[in-house]
Amino acid sequence: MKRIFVILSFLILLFYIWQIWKDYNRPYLVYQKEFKELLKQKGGGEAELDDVKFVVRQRWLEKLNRVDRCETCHLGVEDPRFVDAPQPYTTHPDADKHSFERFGCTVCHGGQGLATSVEDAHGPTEDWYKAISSDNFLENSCSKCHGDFIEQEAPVLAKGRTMFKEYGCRGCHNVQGLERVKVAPPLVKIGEKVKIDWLYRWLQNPQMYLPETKMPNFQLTKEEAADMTRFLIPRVRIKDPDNFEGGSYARGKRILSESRCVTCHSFEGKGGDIGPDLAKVSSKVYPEWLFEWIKNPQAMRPDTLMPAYGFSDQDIRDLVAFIVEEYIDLELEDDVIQQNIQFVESANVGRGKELIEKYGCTGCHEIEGVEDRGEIGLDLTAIGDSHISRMDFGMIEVSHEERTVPNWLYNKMKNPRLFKAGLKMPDFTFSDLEAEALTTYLMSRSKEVVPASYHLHLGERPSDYNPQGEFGEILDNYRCLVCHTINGRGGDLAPDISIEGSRVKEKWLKDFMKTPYAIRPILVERMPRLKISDSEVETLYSYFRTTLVDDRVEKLTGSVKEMSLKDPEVISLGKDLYYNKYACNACHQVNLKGGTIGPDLTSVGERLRTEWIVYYLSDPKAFLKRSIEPVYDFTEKELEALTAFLLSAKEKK
Amino acid sequence: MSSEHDRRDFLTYLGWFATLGTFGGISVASARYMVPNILYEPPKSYKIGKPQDYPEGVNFLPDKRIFVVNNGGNYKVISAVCTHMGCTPRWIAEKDRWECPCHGSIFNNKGVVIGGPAPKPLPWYEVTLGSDNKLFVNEDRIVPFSQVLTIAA
Amino acid sequence: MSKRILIILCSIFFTPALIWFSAQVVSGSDDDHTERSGFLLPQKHSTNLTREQLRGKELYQYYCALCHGRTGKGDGFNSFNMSVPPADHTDATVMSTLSDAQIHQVIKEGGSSLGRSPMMPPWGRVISDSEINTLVAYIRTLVTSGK
Amino acid sequence: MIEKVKNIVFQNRFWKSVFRHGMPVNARLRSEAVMSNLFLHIHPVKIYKDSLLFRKTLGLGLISFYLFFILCITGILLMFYYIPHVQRAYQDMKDLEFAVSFGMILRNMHRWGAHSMVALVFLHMCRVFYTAGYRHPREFNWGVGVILFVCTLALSLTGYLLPWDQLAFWAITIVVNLIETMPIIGDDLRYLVVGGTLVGQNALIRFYVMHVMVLPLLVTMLIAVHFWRIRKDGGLARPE
Repeated sequence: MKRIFVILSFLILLFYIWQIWKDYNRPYLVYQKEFKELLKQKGGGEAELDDVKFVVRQRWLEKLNRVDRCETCHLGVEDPRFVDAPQPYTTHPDADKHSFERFGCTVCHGGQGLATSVEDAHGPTEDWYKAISSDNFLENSCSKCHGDFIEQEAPVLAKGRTMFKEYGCRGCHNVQGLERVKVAPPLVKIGEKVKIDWLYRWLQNPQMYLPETKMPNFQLTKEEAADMTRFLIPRVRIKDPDNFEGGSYARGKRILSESRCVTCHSFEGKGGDIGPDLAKVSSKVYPEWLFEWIKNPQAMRPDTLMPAYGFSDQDIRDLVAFIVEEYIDLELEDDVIQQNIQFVESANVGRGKELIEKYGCTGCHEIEGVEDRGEIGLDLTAIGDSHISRMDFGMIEVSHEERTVPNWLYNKMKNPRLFKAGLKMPDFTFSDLEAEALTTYLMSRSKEVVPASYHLHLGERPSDYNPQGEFGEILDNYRCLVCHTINGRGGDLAPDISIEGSRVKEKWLKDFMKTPYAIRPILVERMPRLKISDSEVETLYSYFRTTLVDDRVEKLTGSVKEMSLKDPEVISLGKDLYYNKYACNACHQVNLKGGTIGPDLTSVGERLRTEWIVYYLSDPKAFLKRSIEPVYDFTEKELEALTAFLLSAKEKK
Repeated sequence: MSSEHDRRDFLTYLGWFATLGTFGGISVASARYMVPNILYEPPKSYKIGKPQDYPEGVNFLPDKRIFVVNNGGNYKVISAVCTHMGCTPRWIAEKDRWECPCHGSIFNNKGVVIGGPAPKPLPWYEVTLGSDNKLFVNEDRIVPFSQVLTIAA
Repeated sequence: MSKRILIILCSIFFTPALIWFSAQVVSGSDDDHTERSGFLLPQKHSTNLTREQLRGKELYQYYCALCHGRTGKGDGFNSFNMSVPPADHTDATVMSTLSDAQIHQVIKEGGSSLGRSPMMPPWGRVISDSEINTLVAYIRTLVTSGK
Repeated sequence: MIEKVKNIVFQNRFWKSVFRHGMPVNARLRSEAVMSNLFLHIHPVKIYKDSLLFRKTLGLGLISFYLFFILCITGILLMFYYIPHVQRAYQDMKDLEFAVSFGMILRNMHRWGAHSMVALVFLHMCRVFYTAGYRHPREFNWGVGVILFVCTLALSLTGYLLPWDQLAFWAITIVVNLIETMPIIGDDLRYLVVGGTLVGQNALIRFYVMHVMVLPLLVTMLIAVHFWRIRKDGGLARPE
């Protein structure tokens, strides 16, 4: 009995000694000692070395309700001398923008700020599922303070956000605060538009016909695709191709190239990516439909990006004739088409409808005769907050450290039916980077709220600029905003025309709209030749002059009048400045001589208003922040001389 | 017999020694447990940005409740908590002194009470320049008026 | 009597430990045999550059590459029409004669500030000093990649 | 000299009021010692020698009592750092684990002590049952023991919520949903226990007060009765 007493009491005593030893040898002390050594090597002073205390160092962020003890080990984050030091001592790259005192660490990086051991802090662990964000998904935290529209600072997040919208994710997944928009074409009269065998092939594998399409692959069986096709096109329209009154092939070819369709559409791999690739279009659509579409695309689909060119009927007939003849799928054989049509005809309409309802096609398409069941997918409003236990890894073995919500989401993006066969989510064939961007965006969907004092919205919210009246109609009709931007709304393919009224001359604009050309020598010609009337151009210009002007430019009118721009002495001074002092010809061309970065300046006097030239020379960045132009500090005299030279440049030919 | 007896006693003593040792250890550990290692309080020493951020004259930092005095590249930091009832004194540049709006305490430009109910002068805090070129204030170290941090412009 | 109790006590203490240990061993050997069938981890975008140099690279590609070329060889698409060809940043012999301060100055104040060609414009009003530092850091990395 | 000190220490009123008997060298003094000592008088003055053998009881009841004692001490210490607030509770657990000296060992002592107390109380009941200790005249004490066992379980349950982690939250959610299935009073009782409809701040503070105040007091009182009854019922039962 006594022996047991002795042994037990000694065991317990040893246990306590072990505990005390453990408590005084916390894992972080190793790092703190190493840091002190490193500091000595970096030339830290006596007082500085004394300041390195072997304790838990924490930042208490009362407003964020967080406690971060990361700096217990990451001791050099604020010290610029540790830039080259190994982790965990490295200097934090942008300590200036986000002070640790205010933000701490975990609000951006995730992880367990309270922990002081490596595994616990970085996670994931049993009792802290939110592991530190890997660099791939780090930008998901930016939106907490900076909002959703951070193009510059968080490109990955912004890309994810755009993708989420464009791929129509909202059609199947609810996200509070986002509107459910049907992003894909309506299928109401699809039988009038596309050929039945094309639809059958398309449903089986959309990427086969159009590799860049946003339509996902639902991995349907042949029977399923046939059933769905049968439902969408109940009556097979056998039409004689000769029924359509054709036009001239040669003339159609010329119109196609003159109108610069290639700016938006690509043909056999060459061309823009705004519209679909048209290389095989005649194996897809009926010529009658194509005729109606080119005549007025906006009547058939109000949200299309295609401008109404204003072609005459004969022009369109020629165009269609050329397209039907030229852009045909050569690999497709006639008997295969017939086989496909027969196969579809024998399919089951009822099953097709069921499948369409099951896969939630109505999330993106308008479909007649099918009930829209709303969002059939998971609610993603707060997907970033999900606990890992909610994520079903199915039968796949994933080690504990790799079991994180972002990793799950990433794999779901890459291969939606990885975790379980027979799931409904289709395969979008995302690349690695795309999957990362979407995962980053999804991880940013969180219910965590930071105090209002932390909010700093970066980037520009989409502008709601929407002009009415005659000008608005022209803008809408020709879809100018697909390429041009006005007051923050529009595309970035072509120049921003927010202050075009202060910039260009009326005569030049009229000529340009008739026969557009490329102002920058390096660019291919892209502005389409629209059938725009003179009166419409006048409307445009009068709107430009009244509304789209900049006071800073208009104010210069007085001083421009005082300039002696015709004085040959001034001009020759300007020439000297242009060629010798500032070497503008390094980037700009005059009379076909000079660099090709900036616009051709030969006839700049005809194109631009003199005020604009003066204004632009004095500060190029004021108009276009993204401009690659260096900023000089010209004197008044130099401004005058350069302007005078530019205005005279053409006459000197 | 006697040695057997001794051995047993020895074992008992040994057992009791271990038991009491454990109890002692627990007591000491519990006492240590009561001494907090981390505090949920605003830190007493902190960085306040670069010296260039503070123009000539007296600058007030509302977050930290301190004044940063820049006198031609000579930096000093003084508390902005009135020693009377804890209001924030205002710097009156024309009169070259602090005046507390609550009960009218007046401190001269050295922080010394020259009027009103305040019992003690405003304390000057130690300020140093860190390796990352930022000012570092330590409220735990109160320094005499004469101590300044001189930074070459 | 006491021996029996000792045995009981020992078995109480050690049985769980034994079970735990054997469980570890078994699960450890399990891991080696399972396939991870298709589960992918996001790839690290690996680069040898520091963050500073990366920022410099971004700026270089935007502002400088047009003339100096994407790889810094002075063969940008705009270089053909220049009377003075753009500097070759990969040329170790030339680059070693320039100090960081000189490169900084040329970028900031233009080629004419050092008596070189004005074809190199001053970027000081467009790119901030700290950004020019990142550019210099990046340009230095180009040398080693050249030759 | 030593005698003198001895006299001063032992031969005064204060010492004698505490130790009211001499060295227990004979039967009378021994019985006096047992009588006058709270910790010893759990047994009657006269007891069969067999009853004191370890293998008769395995000391289960006493170990349970010691565990309760340890739980009280560590529990009080833990209360110095624990704040029963939904935003702080889990964080305080983490503080104990990572930042407070000896916080982890104290918390683990509390935790494992609680687990083993449930086990040992159960084993104690088994022992009493198999040795027929619940029979006349000890029916009442058996009843008290059963209540003590239920209290032990209740203490475990209420303590389980306090870390406020996922495990705790869902465990308590399940338990209160069980309560809801009680006939007639189920809904109202659940409302009362949770202090609302969801397991939230109200539930946390209710469980906390039960865990640190109400139940420990109840258990202390019942233990007193339990021990008192052991003595009054003549110590351990013996085969008849």
